[in-house]
Amino acid sequence: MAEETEGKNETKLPLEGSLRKSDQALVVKTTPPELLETANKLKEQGYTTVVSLSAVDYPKDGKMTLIVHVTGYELPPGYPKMVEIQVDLPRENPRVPSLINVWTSVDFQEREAYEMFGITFEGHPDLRHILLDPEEFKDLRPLRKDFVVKEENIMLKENWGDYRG
Amino acid sequence: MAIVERLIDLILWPPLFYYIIFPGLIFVMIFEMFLIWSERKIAGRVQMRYGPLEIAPRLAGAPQLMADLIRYALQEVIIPRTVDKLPFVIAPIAAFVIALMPLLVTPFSPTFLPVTTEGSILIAAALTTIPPLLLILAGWASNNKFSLVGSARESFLIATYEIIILLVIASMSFLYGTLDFLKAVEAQQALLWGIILNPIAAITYFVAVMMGTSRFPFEIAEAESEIVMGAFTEYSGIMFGLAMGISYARMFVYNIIFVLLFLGGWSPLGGIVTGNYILDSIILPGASVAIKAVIISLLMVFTRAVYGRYRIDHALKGGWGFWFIMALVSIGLSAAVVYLMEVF
Amino acid sequence: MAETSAGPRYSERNVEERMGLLDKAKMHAKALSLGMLRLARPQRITLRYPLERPVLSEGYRGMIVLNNDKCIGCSLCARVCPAAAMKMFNAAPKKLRPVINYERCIFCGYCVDICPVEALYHVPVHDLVFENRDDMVFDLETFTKEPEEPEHVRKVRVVIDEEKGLRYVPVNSE
Amino acid sequence: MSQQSQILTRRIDKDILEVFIGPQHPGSGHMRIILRVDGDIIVEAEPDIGFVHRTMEKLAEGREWVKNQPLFERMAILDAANCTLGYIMAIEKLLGIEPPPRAKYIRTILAELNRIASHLYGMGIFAILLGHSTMYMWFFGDREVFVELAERLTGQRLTHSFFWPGGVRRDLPSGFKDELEKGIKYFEKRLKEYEVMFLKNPVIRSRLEGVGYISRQKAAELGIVGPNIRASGIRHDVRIEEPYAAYPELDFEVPIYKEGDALARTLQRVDELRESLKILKQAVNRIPEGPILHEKYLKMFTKVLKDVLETEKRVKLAPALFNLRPPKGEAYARVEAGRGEYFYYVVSDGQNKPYRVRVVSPSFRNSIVFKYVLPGHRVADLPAIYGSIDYFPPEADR
Repeated sequence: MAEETEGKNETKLPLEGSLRKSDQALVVKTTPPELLETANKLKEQGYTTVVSLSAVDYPKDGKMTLIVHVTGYELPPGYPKMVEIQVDLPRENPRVPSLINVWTSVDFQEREAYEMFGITFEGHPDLRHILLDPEEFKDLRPLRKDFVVKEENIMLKENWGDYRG
Repeated sequence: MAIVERLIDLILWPPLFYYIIFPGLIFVMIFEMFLIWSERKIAGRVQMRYGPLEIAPRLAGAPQLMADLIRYALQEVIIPRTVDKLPFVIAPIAAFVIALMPLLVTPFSPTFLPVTTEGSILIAAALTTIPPLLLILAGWASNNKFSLVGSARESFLIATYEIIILLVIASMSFLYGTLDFLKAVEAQQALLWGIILNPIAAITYFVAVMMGTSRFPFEIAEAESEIVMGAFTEYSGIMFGLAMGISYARMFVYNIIFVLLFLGGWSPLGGIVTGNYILDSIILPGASVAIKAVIISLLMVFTRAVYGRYRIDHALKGGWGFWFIMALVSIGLSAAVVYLMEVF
Repeated sequence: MAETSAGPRYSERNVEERMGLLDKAKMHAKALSLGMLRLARPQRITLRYPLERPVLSEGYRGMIVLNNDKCIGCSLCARVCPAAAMKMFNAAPKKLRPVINYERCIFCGYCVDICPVEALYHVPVHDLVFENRDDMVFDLETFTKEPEEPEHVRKVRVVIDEEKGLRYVPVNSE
Repeated sequence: MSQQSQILTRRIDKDILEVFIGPQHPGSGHMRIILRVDGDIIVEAEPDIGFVHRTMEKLAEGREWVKNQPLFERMAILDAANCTLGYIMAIEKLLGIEPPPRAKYIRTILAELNRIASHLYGMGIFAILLGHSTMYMWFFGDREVFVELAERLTGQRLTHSFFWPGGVRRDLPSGFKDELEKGIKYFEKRLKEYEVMFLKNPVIRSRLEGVGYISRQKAAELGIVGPNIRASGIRHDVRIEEPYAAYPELDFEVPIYKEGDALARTLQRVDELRESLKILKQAVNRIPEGPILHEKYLKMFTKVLKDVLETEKRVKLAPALFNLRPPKGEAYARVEAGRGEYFYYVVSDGQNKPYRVRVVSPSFRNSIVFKYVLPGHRVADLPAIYGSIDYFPPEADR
């Protein structure tokens, strides 16, 4: 495996990006206005399907990174099996154009990212909650880092019964 | 003691005995319990398991159905507020009662029948067509989407199987030259059983009855995984038990007709003469007819273990295509047999 | 694919043609006769469970028992428990001991595997019955005692069989 | 054969009945499909998922790396090995280690046992949705053989939690090879009976032929995965595209069907069962001797841990494995599970807990089918399509 190629795209795919050492994914960084263009370019190259569309929240850096994993079936040899698009977004009111017109497969994934991170996908025809209850999680964004899930202590408290939900 | 004698007389009064005890309500109840139990047992054997067992394992779980019956009887009957109450309550009861009505004219021996009429085949065939209408009513009155879909499916099916059944019955009465069960059985005793004279009619009738009593693979009107319980989705308690029983009761009645038209009625046991009136005229011929009907019914419930269910359009296509043609062919075959009999 | 060499590869296949009337009749007959065959010779794999109990396989991750003498109170087991079923408490001053709540335990066996002194171990019992929820919380006394299996049950060994799939052989007859 | 059984529909407002299939419905799992039907024809379908959502991605952020394994396997406990393997592989990619060959083979064996069990489960549900109760019982009964085998290997019937980063938790038990071969022989015989009873049963055939047709292009567009996409003629199997475990060393075929209807998907699964048996047979015969955990961690074993490994062949959880601190970075991993491709994307910030875990399950990706494929079919086709997609709600909801 070409493990030394980190930082340089030595694949045959005509796209700016760097190969990641750990898993050989091609990482393409882009911005919200250029996202659609990148997506279309990828689709032309045979990347037909979105595997995952999600985000990672970095409250310390004050940003949120939209991460789209794109793959294609039956890609030409030499092309990376997985392309990772990273788009940095502001944590306040993140907006990004919807990819649904490029890849139909992002339909539910964009809805999930919308409810979990509050990212608005402009142009998505049906941007609603999909997994969570729309009333209860109206303003909560569970996968952001400021939504904290408490883990229990390992010490036994007075009455175990209190922990029973 | 006079009262007791009066009561015994009343019970043994033929019309009452016939309709309440044998082959009427009580016998049909027992028959249904046996049939449901054996259906579950048959399915269990084929499906790598035991079927009902926990209640009295020595009796192979036979009392299970008693337990089920008691449960149905004691359960609360819930009538939803949104239903149309009168038809909702009446439909399953009326359907059950009317499903048993054809027994009024089906003879169990040359002498054991409450109503003697020249057109008994015609009356029986006419009466069997009514219960499905009440099922449709039940679904309509339930005011539930699944019930509605179920009764819509039933109403599609009813036209299909009724016409096949009626055509086949017509072909058989054509063959025997009579509309009377008694004469039909006599004709079979004189000649051959109907199933040998006209096997196409027998097979067609068998399949059409499976379609009509929603046996697999035609269990379309109450397809559980699609429309919950069809027309009976909203029923509970004894009403649900009754609704469940309707298809078995109808199957029993259809199979009595099958036995009378195709399987030689009460022969061979009916021919035995012992001198005892009750034995000769009720028990032996009655048992002969009933056992044949049970065997046919067991065959019908066995298909549960082999088939899934058709889609409604498949059943309609099969019904109006293949089996309708078969019903017409059976009439032709009857004509041919009648012609051959006249020639020889 | 024409490849015949070793290694994983794709191979294209086809759904058979739609059946004709004769084929259909044949397959109906075949299916019905297979059903009849199974009806005549049933092949049951039902284990009549509360009456018969299988001998669990060696290394079965059943209920967990604490060997109090070996325990050093390191509280690793409580830290590793993914379901927070195991908690530490002070059995004596400076003597931590784990207790378990079977309402939560998922039998992953992490606690047994992380214990550096093998003080926790699985016993081949997985189906104790509790009368109420409080009984499912074990204290140190119940946690150090091996649970007893109910008596008056037939023990069977599960054998994988070429003919029947699973066979249950009574333990005593071996 | 005709591929199209879809019926042209028109969108009208009146005369449309809205039917809610699920979540309390015998024909759907823990999900709801909102159907708008015109007569018997579905005009619009909207899958409403999330009834068993547990926010696993969030829960994973609060726990140590290995503690997430029992969590993730609860997406699909019938396929526990496959759905956690991806997570463990992603950790291994972050750590830059590879398990030893014997561990890889054991992983393969368990993964294939799980694949068989998962396919049988899915087809059992499929059979009962079509009303075929016998096949339901048969599939579930025969699944018991493989569940039993998995229990002997791992110590649990379903929730195996069987992997450590860099290896597996237990070695093969003694006599496992014989038992596995017996089980395979039995199952090969049964497959022939399935054919008569189910696959070639004219009733089942008529329910499946031409139903739920997904063209090659549409399959790629919708991004469905697993046997469903292979039944639409797309050559995609992670076991071949990005080989993992011992798969590249084994000789097996991945069946591809072009038809893309429910029948093709069913046959696809049965063919995969056959291939899985082939894989199991080879794997259990070719399995090399050697350690079952990466030597980096074996070195850190104390005497007690080593003793247990030698006598009981059980790999204890060394504190080093528990307090895993993968270097800062990201990695993705994917595996081919019974229902399709599991995708894991893990982000580490060098701490003992993951910074972010993204998991995309095959059922979540397949759930889109209901929205785009159901319209134009009859209501009675819904169970056939639902079952042939092998949709598993807890897996989709995560």
